[in-house]
Amino acid sequence: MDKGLLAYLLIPLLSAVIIPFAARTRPKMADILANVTLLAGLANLLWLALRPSMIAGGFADIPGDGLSLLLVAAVYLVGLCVTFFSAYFIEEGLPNRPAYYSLLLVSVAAMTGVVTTTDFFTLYVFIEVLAVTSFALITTDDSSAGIEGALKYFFLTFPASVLIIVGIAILMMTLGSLSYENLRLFMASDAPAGPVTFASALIMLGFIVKSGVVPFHTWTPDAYQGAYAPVSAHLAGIVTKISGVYAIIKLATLLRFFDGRAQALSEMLMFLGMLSIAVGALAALKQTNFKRMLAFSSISQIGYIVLAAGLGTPLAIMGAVFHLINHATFKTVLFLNSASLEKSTGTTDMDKLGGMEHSMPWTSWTSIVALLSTAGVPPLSGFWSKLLIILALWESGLRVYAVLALLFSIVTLAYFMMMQKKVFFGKKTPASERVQEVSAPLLAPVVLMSAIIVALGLLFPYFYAYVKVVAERIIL
Amino acid sequence: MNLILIPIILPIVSALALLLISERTRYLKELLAICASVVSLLAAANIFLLPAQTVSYAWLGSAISFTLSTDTLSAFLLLAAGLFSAAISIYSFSMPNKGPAKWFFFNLLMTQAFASGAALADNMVAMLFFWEGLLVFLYTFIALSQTTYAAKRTAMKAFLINGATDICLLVGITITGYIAGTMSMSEISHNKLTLDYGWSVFAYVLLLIGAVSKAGAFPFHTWIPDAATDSSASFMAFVPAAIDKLLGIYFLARASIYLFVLNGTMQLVLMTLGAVTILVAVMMALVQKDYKRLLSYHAVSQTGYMILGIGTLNPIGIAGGLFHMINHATYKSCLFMTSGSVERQAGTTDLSKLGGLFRAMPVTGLCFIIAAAAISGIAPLNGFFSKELVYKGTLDTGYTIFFLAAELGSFLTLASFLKLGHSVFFGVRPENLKETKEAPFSMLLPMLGLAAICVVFGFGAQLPINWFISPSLEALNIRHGILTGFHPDKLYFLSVIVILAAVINHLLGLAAGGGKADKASDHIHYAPVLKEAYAMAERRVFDIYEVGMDRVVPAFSYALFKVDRFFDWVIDTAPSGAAGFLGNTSRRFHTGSYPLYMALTLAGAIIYILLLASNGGLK
Amino acid sequence: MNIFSLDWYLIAIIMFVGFYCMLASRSIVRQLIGLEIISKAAMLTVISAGALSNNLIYAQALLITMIVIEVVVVATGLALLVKNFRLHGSADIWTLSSLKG
Amino acid sequence: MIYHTLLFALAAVFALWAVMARKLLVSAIMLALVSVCVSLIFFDFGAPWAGVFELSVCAGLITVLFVGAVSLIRAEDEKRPENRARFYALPFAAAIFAIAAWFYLPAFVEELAAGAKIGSGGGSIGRALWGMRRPDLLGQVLMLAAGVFVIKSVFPRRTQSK
Repeated sequence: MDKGLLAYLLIPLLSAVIIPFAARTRPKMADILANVTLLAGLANLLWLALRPSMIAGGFADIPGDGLSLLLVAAVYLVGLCVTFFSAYFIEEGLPNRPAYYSLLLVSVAAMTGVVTTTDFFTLYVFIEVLAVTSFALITTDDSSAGIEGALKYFFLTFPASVLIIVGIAILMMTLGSLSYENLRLFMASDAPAGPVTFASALIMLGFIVKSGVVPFHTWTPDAYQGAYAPVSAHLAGIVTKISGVYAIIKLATLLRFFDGRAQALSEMLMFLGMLSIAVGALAALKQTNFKRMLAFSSISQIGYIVLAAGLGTPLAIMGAVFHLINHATFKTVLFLNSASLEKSTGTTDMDKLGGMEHSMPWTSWTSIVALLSTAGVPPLSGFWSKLLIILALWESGLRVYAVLALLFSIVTLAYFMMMQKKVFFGKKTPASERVQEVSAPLLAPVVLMSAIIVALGLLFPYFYAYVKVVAERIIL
Repeated sequence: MNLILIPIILPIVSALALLLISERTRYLKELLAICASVVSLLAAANIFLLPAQTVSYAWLGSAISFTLSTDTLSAFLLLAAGLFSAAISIYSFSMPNKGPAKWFFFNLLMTQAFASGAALADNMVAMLFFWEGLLVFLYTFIALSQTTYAAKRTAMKAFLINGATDICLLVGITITGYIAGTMSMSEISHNKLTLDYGWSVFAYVLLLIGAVSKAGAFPFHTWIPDAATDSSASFMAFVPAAIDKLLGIYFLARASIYLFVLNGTMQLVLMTLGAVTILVAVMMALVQKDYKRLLSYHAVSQTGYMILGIGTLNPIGIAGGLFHMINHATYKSCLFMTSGSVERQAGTTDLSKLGGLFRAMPVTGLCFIIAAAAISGIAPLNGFFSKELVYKGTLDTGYTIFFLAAELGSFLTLASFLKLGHSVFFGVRPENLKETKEAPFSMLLPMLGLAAICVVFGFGAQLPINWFISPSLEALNIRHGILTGFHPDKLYFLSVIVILAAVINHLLGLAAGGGKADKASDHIHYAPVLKEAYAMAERRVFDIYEVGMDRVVPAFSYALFKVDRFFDWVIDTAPSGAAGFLGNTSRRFHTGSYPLYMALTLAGAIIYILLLASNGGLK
Repeated sequence: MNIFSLDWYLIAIIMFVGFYCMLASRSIVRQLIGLEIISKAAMLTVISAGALSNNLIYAQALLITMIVIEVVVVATGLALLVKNFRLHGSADIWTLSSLKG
Repeated sequence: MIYHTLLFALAAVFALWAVMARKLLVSAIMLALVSVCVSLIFFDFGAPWAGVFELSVCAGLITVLFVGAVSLIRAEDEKRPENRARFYALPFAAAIFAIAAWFYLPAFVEELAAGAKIGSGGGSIGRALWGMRRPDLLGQVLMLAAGVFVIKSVFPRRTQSK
C-alpha cells in the first residue's frame, strides 16, 4: 500500500465516523463535513500534482506510479461533485441523511484504498467494502426501483467475489505471494506462467463481472436506473470503474499483455471489450429512459477501456487510463443532469421530455458537451482518448477492431443525437411545459465537470505529458 | 500595394463594406459603390497609360502562379470594365427595379472585380478562378434582382448553362496546360499549340465553348432573353451587354490567336457559328414585342459579328471583332439604359402599350436614336466602322456567303430597330402615358456619355483604333496594315442599300400591320414557312436548356433518384433498420428477469473459464 | 488421485451446489444461502492451497479477513432482504422485473 | 485421510441439504452445519485461528442473523411455496457434474498443484496479520464501519414515525 497516499483513505474514514455524532443535533453538519473533507483532500491533491515545479519537471517526482494519484484525484473530484450536489438535492426529511454521507465518505475511502493498494487480497477487501456501501447507497430513497437494482447488483456481482477468491488462492499457491510487484517480476521472467495466468484469469473474470462487461452486464442498467439520483452519478461515474475497470487495467499491465505471455487472456479480453462496445451501443439505441440509456452507453464506453486494456501496449494503456478519467467526468455530468431533470420534471422518460433547451439551458448545454465528449467529437476530451485507443489498435495490426471501434463510435453519436433531439431540442411536451432551471448550487458541479471536459480536450498536450509518465511507469 | 491590384481589391473591399451598411441609410450605399467604381476606373486608366507590367504571386508552389499581367489588350479590357461599371453604378443611383440596393451594388462591384481579375490574369488557372467567381455572382445578380420565382428560375438557368460550359472551360484549360506544359498564357504564346492532333483539337473546342458561351452566342444564349424579362435593365446593361461580351470575346481572341494556331476547318466552324448566331438571334429579335427582350436578342445577334470577325483570322477581321466588341458594349449598354429609363418613367416595356415618348423624353430618345443607329451600322457611327472591318475581313477570306449572311443580319437589325424606335418614341402616345416625364439626371448622364462615345468613336474612328485596337492586336502578336479610314468603296454603297431596304421593309410592315408600329414585323413573323419556325421557337423547341430540362433531365434525374434511393437504403435504411432490430432484440432480451441474468452471468463465466483453461490454460 | 485434487473436486461440487441454488431459487434467503455455500467453498480453496504450499499462517490471515467481510456482506444482504420485504411484501427475487428494456 | 475427505463430503451433503430443504429454517440450520464442517476442516488442516473464527462467526452469528430474517418473512414465504421440481433436480445435476468433473478436474488441479511454490511456513498468526497483512486490517476497519453505516442507512431511526 502506498504510504504517501494513506491519508486520503484515513481522513474520509475519520470524517465518516464523526458525521453521525456531529449531525445528531444539526443535520446540515453532515453536508458540511463531507464537503469540507473532500474539498480539502482535492485541494491537497491538486497541489501535489499541479504545483509549478512538478509541471516544470515533467511530472518526474509524482509519488508512486502516478496512476494512483490520478485516480485518487478522480475519486475525490467525483465524490466532491456528488456530495455537493446531494447537499442541495437531498430531501429535508430523509431520515438516513448522516448515514448517507458517511457511506459516501466510506466509499471514497474504499476507492482510495483500491487505487493505492499493491496487493490483490487487499484490493479484494476494499472492493468488497465499496460494493457493500454501494448497495446501501442505491437504496437511499427507499424506492421500489432502488431496492430492485440493489438486489440485482448484489446477487449478480457477488459470485464474482468468489471467483476472485479462488483466483487469489491459486495465485497464493503458485506465486507464493499476492503483491503486484511479485506478479510483475514473475511475468517478466521466463518461468512457465500457466497456473499464474490461470489464477490471474480468474481474478480478471471477477473484475470483468464487477465492471459490467457484456455478457456480465445485466445488473448495470438496473442498478444505475434504480439508484437514488445522485448515487447513480457516483456509481456510474466512479464506483464501478474503480471496482472493476481499474483492476482490469492494473492486471493487464502486470500480466504484460504486450509481451504476448498471456495471449489467450488478452484475446479474450479484447473480444469481450468489443462485444461490450457493440451490445452497449446497440442496446442504447432503443432506450426510452434517460438513465437507462446512459447506463448502456456506460457499458459501451467500458468496452473501449477493456478493449484497450486487453491490447496492453503502452499507447493503449494510456488511452484506457485517459478514457477512464474522461468517462468519470462525462458520466458524472450526465447522471447529475439526469438527476436535475428528474427533480424539475419528475421523470426521466425521454418520451415525456422535450425542448428542455429553453427551460433548462445550463443543464441542457452541459449535457450536450458531455454527450459530444462521450461520442468522441473533437476537440473534447473523449475524442483524444478514443483516438489513442483506436490508434493503438491500428498500430498493433488489429484493423478489424479499430474499424469496429470507430464504427460504434458513430453509433454512439447516433443515439446521443437521437436523445438530444428528444430531450433537449424539439417541441416542448406537457411534462416540460412549466419547468424551471434548477438552482445554481446544483449546476455548479456539472459546470465544473464540463469545464474540465473542455479543458482536458483543449489542453490535451499538457495532460498527455502526465498520462505518458503514468503509462510508462505502470508498464515498465 | 501595386496599382494593378486596385481594380480587383478595391471593389471587393467596397462590396464587403456595403454589406455592413444598414439598409435604412439613404444614398450611402449608392455613393460608396459609385466612388469605388470611379476610383477603379481611374486606376484602370492609369494602368492603361503605364507600360505593360506583371505582378506575380507564388500560388500552390511554382506550377500555378497567381500572375496578373497588363499587356495592352488586358489593360484595354480593364478600362472598359471600369467604364461600364462606373456608368451603370451612376445609372442605378435612382433606378428602382433592381432589387435591394445593397445586394445590387454588392453584385455589381464583385462582378467588376472578378471581371477585372479575369481580364488581367495571365495564368489560366487564376483566370479560371475569377471566371468561376463571375458565375457565382451571375447567379446572385439575377436571383436577387427581383423577388419573383421567375427570377430564381432564370438565375438557375443562367447558372446551369454557364456552369456547364465553365466545366468545359475547366477541362479545356487543364488539357491545354497539360499539352503546353505551362499554365501561363504568355509562355504558351511563345510556342503556340497547333491543332494537329486530337487532344489539342478537343482542348480548343472546349475553350471555344467556354468563351462563346460567356459571350452569349448561339446555342448558349437562351438565358439572356429570359433574364431580360426577369431581371433589371441595369443588370442587362452591365452583364450580358458589356461584361460578358468583353470577357467572352477577349478570351476567344486569346484562345484562337494567342494560344492556338487555327486551321481552315476551325476557321469555317467559327465563322459558321458567328453567322448562325447573327441570323437566328436577329430573326428572333425582329418579332419580339418587348423592349428589353428585343434588345436582349440583339445582344446575342451582335456577338455573331464579333465571332465572325475573330473567325476570319486575318488582322482586319480580328480588329473588326475587337472593335465591334467595345462598340457593342457601348451602344447595347446605352440601349438597355434607355429601356430602363422608359420602364421607370412609363411603367412598362410592352411595345404595344408604348408610343410617342420622344416628346416626353427627348434626351432618352436622342440617346436611343444614336445607339440604334450605331447598332444598325449607319455611317458614320461606331457600329458602322466595326462592321465594315468585319465585312472586309470576311470578304478577304473568300467566303462570300458569310458576308451576305452578315449583311442580311444588318438589314434585319435595322428593320427591328426601326420598329422598336417607331413604336416607343414615335407614333401616337397612349392616353395613360400623357404624364410621362424625362428620366432623372443620374440616369441620363451615363446614357449621354455612352451615346457620346458612340458618336466620337464613329466620327473619330481613328482614335479608338489607334489607341485601343491596334495595340491590342500587337499584344496578340499580329502584324497588321492600316485598319481605319472611311472606305468609299462598294461596301459603303451596299450598306446604303441595306438601309434603304430596311426602311422600305418597315414601311411595308406598317402598311400590312395597319399602321401599328409594334406590328411592323408581323408580315415576316407570319410568313408561310417562318410562321411555323417561330411557333416552334416560342414553344422553346430550339432552346437546348429547356428541352433538356423538359425531356432529358426528368428521366435522368429519375434514374439518379433510383440510384440515390438504393444508396440511401444501403447507408441509411439498412443500417438503421439493422440497428433498430438489434436494439429491439436487446430490449426484449433485457426483461429484468433475475434468473435469466444469473444464467447468462454463470454461462458466461463457465465459457470464459473453460476457454482459458483449455486454450491458453496452463501452457 | 492425491488428496489435494480430491479436496478440490469436492470443493467444486459444493460450489456447483451453491451456484445451482442461486440459479434455481426464488427466495432471497436461499439466494443468500447459495452465496454462503459458494463462499465457504472459496474459503476451502484458500486453506487447501495454503496447506499445499506450506503457507498456512498466511492463508489463515486471509481467512480471518474474509470471515469478517462475509459477515458484513451477509448482514447487508439480509438488510436488503428486509427492506425489500417491507417495500414489496415478498422475498421473491424473480418477481423483481420492473426495470427492463 | 478418511476423516479429512469425509468432512469435505459431509460439507457437500449439508450444502445439498441446505439448498433442497423445504423450510427456510432448516436451510439456515444446514448452512450452519456446513460452517461447522468447514471449521472442522480448518482445524484438520492445522489452522485453529481460522477454525475458531469460522465456528464463532459463521456458524454462530450468521446463523442467528439468518434465523432472525427467516422468522420475519416465514409467514409470507409459506403462503407461496416454491416450485420444488427445480430442487429435486439438483441431486441429478450435481451427480452429472460430479461424473463429468471426475474426468477432467483432478487432472487439471494436479497440473495446477505441480506449479505450486512451497513456502517457508513459519511464523505466528499475529505476526502474519500485523506484519504482512496490515492493509487488510485497515480494510477490516473500513468494512466494519461500512457495515454499521449500511445498517444505519437501511434501518434509520425514525424521528417522526408514521
